[in-house]
Amino acid sequence: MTQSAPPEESLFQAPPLAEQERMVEAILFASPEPVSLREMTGRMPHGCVPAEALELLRKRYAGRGVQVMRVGDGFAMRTAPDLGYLMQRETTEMRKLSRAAIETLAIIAYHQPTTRAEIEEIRGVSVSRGTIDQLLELEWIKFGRRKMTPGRPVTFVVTGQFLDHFGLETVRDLPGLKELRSAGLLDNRLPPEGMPNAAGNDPLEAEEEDLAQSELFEDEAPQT
Amino acid sequence: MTQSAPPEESLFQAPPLAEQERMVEAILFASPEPVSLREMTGRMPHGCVPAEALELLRKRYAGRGVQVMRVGDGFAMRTAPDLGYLMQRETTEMRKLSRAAIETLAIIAYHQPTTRAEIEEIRGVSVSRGTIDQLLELEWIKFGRRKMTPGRPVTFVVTGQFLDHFGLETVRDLPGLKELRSAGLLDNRLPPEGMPNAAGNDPLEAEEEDLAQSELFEDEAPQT
Amino acid sequence: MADSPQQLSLSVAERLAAEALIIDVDGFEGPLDLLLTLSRTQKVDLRKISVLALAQQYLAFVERAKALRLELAADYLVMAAWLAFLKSRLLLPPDPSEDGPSGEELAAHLAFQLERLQAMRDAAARLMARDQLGRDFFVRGAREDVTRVRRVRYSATLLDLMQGYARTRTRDDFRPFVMDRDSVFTMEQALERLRGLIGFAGDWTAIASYLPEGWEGDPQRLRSATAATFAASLELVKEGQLEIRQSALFAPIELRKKEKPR
Repeated sequence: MTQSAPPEESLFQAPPLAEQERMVEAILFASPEPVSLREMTGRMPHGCVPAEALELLRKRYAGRGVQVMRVGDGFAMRTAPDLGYLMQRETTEMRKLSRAAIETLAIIAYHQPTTRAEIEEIRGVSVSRGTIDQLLELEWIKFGRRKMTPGRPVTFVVTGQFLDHFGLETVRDLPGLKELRSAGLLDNRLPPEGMPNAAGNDPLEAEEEDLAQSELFEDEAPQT
Repeated sequence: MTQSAPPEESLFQAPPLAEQERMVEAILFASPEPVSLREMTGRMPHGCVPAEALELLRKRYAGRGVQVMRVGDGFAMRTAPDLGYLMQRETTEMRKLSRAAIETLAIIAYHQPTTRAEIEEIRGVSVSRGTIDQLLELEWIKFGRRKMTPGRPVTFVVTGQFLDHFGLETVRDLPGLKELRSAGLLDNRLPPEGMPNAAGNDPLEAEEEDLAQSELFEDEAPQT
Repeated sequence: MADSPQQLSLSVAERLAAEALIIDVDGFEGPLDLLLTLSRTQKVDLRKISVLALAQQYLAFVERAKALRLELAADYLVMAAWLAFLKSRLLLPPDPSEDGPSGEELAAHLAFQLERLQAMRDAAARLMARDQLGRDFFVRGAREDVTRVRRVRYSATLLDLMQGYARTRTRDDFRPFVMDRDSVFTMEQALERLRGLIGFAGDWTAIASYLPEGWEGDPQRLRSATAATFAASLELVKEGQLEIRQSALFAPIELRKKEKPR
C-alpha cells in the first residue's frame, strides 16, 4: 500500500538544476492559481527539488515585468504591480464592496480565526448575513475551525485567494499588523459585564449557522 | 488608432529600453490573445518602440521554460513545447479491489500454482477474464509453469510485488486456515477438501509448488 | 427645545455638526460608530479621549433626536441608558458595597472599543489601498488547461485477502449457478399433479383449488405454484384434455375436463 520511495527512484538521475528551473517556470506560468511546492514535486520528474529551482527563478524574475510571488503556501506568476496601467484592457470590473463588508473583511483578516460575535463586538453592530455571504462568495473568507468556547461557534479565516488578491505572502504581511498587535488592539478583550452588546446574540440564528457549518467543515479539513 | 508619430512624441522621453521590455513582458503575459506590435504601441507610453523591446524579450526567454512566440500577426508567451508533459495533474484514486478479484487473488496465493479451472472450482463461479487481467496488470499475479495435466493448462502464481504490497516475505507467511479460524475469520467448519494450510500441503502439488516458488524468488530478487 | 448648559458650551460649528449627525442617523452603523464620530469633535488621540464628555455628547444627541421625534433604533437607546449609568458611575464616588467593574474600568473598555474600531477602519483602508489582483497586477491572460490524468490505484489489505479466502473456503457447497429450488414449483411437477386431478374436474373449478398443498402461505411459493399450474393447464388445454376460461378481466381462471367428443 505505502510504497514510500520506490526503488527505481534512485536509478534516475534528477535533471540538472537549470532544467528544473525551466520546469518550475513552465508550471507556474501555466497555472492561474498558486502552485504549492508539493504539487510541483508531484508533477516534476523524480528527484527534483523544486524549492531550490524556485529560488533561482524568483531571483531571475526579480524586477521584471512578470514576477514570481509567494501566496500562502503556493507560488504564482503575476505582472508587476507598477505596470498595472498598461493593462486597462484586462482589468476586471469589481463589485464595490460595502463599508460593512470591507470592515468585516479587515476584522477577519487581522483577528482570525474570528467568530461572528467577535466581529459584531468590534463593529458594534450586528453583521448581516449578506455581508458574510458576499465575502464567502468572493472566496476571500472561509470557515475555520470551531472555537473551543461554549457553543463551539464557527470562525472565519481569510483564504489563499484573499492573499492572492491583495498580493500578500501570508497573513503576517498584513499592513500594520505588528503595530496593532503591540498596541493591544488585536487582543480579544471581553467587555465588562453589563455593557450593551451590539449584537443581540439570537440563539436561533446561532443554531442555524451551526447547521450550515457542519456541512462546510468536511471539505475544510485539509487546510492548515 | 494609428498614431503616426504625433508631434508631442518627441516632447516625452521614451522609457529606457529595459523598461519597455518589462512592459512588453507584462502585456504579453496578461493578454488572453496574442498581441500585435501595433496594439503594444497603442498601450505603451508615447515613444516606445515595442519591436525592439520584443526582440530583447525573445532573446531573454530563449531556451527558458516559457517562450515568446509569434502567433499570426501577434506575439504571445507560451510554455516551452518540450515541457508539455508537466502540464498534467495526476490524481491518484484509491479503489478497493472487487470481491471477485480479492477472492481470486487469495486462491492463487494460497494454492499457487493454480489454474483457472481450479480457481473456478474453489470459488464456485466462473472467473472473468477481466479479473485475471486486472490482477496481471497490477502485477500481483503472473503466469507460472503449465500444469502437467491433460491440456497442460497455464497456472498463476503471485509475484514479488504481491508480497511487497501485503508485507509478506514469502507466501508461506500467509496465515493458514487454522489461524484464520482462530482469528474468527472462518467458521468452525472444516473445508470440504484437504489443503487446509496456507501453502497447500498437498504432496502432489508440493513439488510443483517448489518449482514455481523458486521461479518466483528468482525474479523477485533484483527488486527490493 | 431647551438647550442644556452642556450644549451652550459647544461652538456653533459643533452644533451644526451635531444637527447633521441627527439628520444623518441612518448613515451610522450603530451606536459605536456614532460614538466614534462624536469623539472626533474632541480632536484628541483616541487614547486620551474623555469618555465622560463623550457620554454627555451622546446623551445630548439622543435627547435632540427625541425632541425632533426621530425614531432611534433600540440599540442607540440601550447605549444611551448604559452611558447614563456610566456617567453616574464616573461622577459619583465609588460605592464600596457595590461590586462589578468600576466606572473607570468601563470607561477604559469603551475607549478601547473605539480605538479598536478606528484601528480596524484604518486597517481596512490600508488593505483596500493595496495593489489588487485584476486591478493593479494580473494573472496570465491565456488559459492553459492542465489536463487531469486520473490514475487508479487499487488497494487491498492482507485482511481483505484473508477474509476473501476464508469466504471461498466456507461457502456451503460449490454449486455454480444453482438456484435455490426450495420455493420453485416446476411445470413438470404441476403437470403431473394436474393430470392426476383432472379426472375429477367435471365442473368449472377455479385454478386456485388445484394448487399443491403447503404452497399457499409463502408469497414466493404461491407465485411459483400458480405460474406453474397455469402453464401446465395451458399445456393440457393444448393437448385437448382441459378447457379453460376467465369470465372477466381479473376474474378467477377456471378449468374443467374436456368432454371426449363422442
